[in-house]
Amino acid sequence: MRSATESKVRIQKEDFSVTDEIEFMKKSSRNIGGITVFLGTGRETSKGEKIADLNFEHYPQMAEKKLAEIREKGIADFGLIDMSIVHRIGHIDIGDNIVLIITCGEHRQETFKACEWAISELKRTTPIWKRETTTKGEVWVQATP
Amino acid sequence: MRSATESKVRIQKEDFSVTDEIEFMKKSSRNIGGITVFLGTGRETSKGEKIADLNFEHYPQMAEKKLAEIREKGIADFGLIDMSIVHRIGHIDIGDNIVLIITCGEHRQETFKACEWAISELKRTTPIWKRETTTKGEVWVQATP
Amino acid sequence: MITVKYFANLKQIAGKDEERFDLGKETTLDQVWEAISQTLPQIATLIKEKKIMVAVNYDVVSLDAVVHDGDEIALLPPFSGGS
Amino acid sequence: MITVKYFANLKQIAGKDEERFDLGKETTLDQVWEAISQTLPQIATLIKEKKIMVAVNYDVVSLDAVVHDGDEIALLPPFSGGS
Repeated sequence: MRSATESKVRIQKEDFSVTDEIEFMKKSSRNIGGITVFLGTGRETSKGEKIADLNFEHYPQMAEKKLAEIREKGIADFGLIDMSIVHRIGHIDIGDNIVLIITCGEHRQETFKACEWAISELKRTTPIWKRETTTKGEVWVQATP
Repeated sequence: MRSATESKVRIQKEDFSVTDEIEFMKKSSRNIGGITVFLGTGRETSKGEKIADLNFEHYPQMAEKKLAEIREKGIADFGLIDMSIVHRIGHIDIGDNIVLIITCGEHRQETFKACEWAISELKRTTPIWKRETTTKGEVWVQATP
Repeated sequence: MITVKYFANLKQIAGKDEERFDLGKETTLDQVWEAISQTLPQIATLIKEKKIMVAVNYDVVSLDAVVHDGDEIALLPPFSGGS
Repeated sequence: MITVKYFANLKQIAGKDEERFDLGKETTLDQVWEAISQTLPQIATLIKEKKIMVAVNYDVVSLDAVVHDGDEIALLPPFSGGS
């Protein structure tokens, strides 16, 4: 498991600990009052088809750059104290963690808005692709907004 | 630490593990694709005053009843797979966890909406009171929307 | 007997967690406030100024509700849970 | 030399991760597509149908961008990260 202390935007094969990632973010400030977390996980079915295998691939360097841009813009535009983003690549089991976004603020309102914006922005701008293998075969999934 | 497996709405003195609470919720279904978490934590300052002590008190039975109502209504109204709510009482240190709300759905949109609704609803309907001790003395905090 | 419970700052004002009143089989909240005002006029004033919500048996009720022998009445200052 | 990178289904179509072209000091993306279409007409078609985004040195650019010797061009099918 790669450590939460390495970087606030990461793409990695290893799983992450939500508790550790949150505790690391808490160190940013003693004035955090609200933390919103989005955790994307592997679902068993996709459009009615049972998933046999789930895999993520990314464009190294560009993907990390886009996550860093989302983090900086999110902190500035929503007045956050801090934000972190971790996305896993490679094989994912059903129920496993895929993506984690943590937004920290003095109050909760901005953390909800920023967290929802950040996951939409990640889907829109970050070069990561999902490959699903179902009974119908293997497909590279098209973006779902 | 009281265990995540005890109940999906709890009021307790002990801290909780966000990871354990999430993993417990994941057991509800193999079709969870999005999980939103709100975590409220103890801030160092309140209205510019430094906080020396933070304490929560609740009305037993009624508070648990209200949390159960929020959980049931949230699952039904937002079409969630599951929801859990844990609130701590007693003394809270700066940076410590106070409240945790987890909303699980097939997709992320409903989990964000439900989580934000649930924390507002908790503040509005659940008999829990915060007592802050600052340099100006001890105050029972009035609700902040 | 009905039980009246005090919370947060009301507990400090009342100097106690709860008290009991014998007001017969059925009565109104107004009569409960009347009974409270005998010893705790400050709390009766807060109720009249609507700075307190009232729950009977764990649900919030309107101030003209009827209460029965055995009910638990709670005087609830504005909530501040949730961070 | 410029480097062209293929991802996801494009990698499968191309049968490779990347290839290199020598197109001088400065050229246009149109000339890059022309070079790709020599061996991978399928991919050139996807580009013309705007089913692919293009990044130069890790930022998305418009399809009439100018590219320079040493640039890294990436052909990006629609993203699907984030769960």
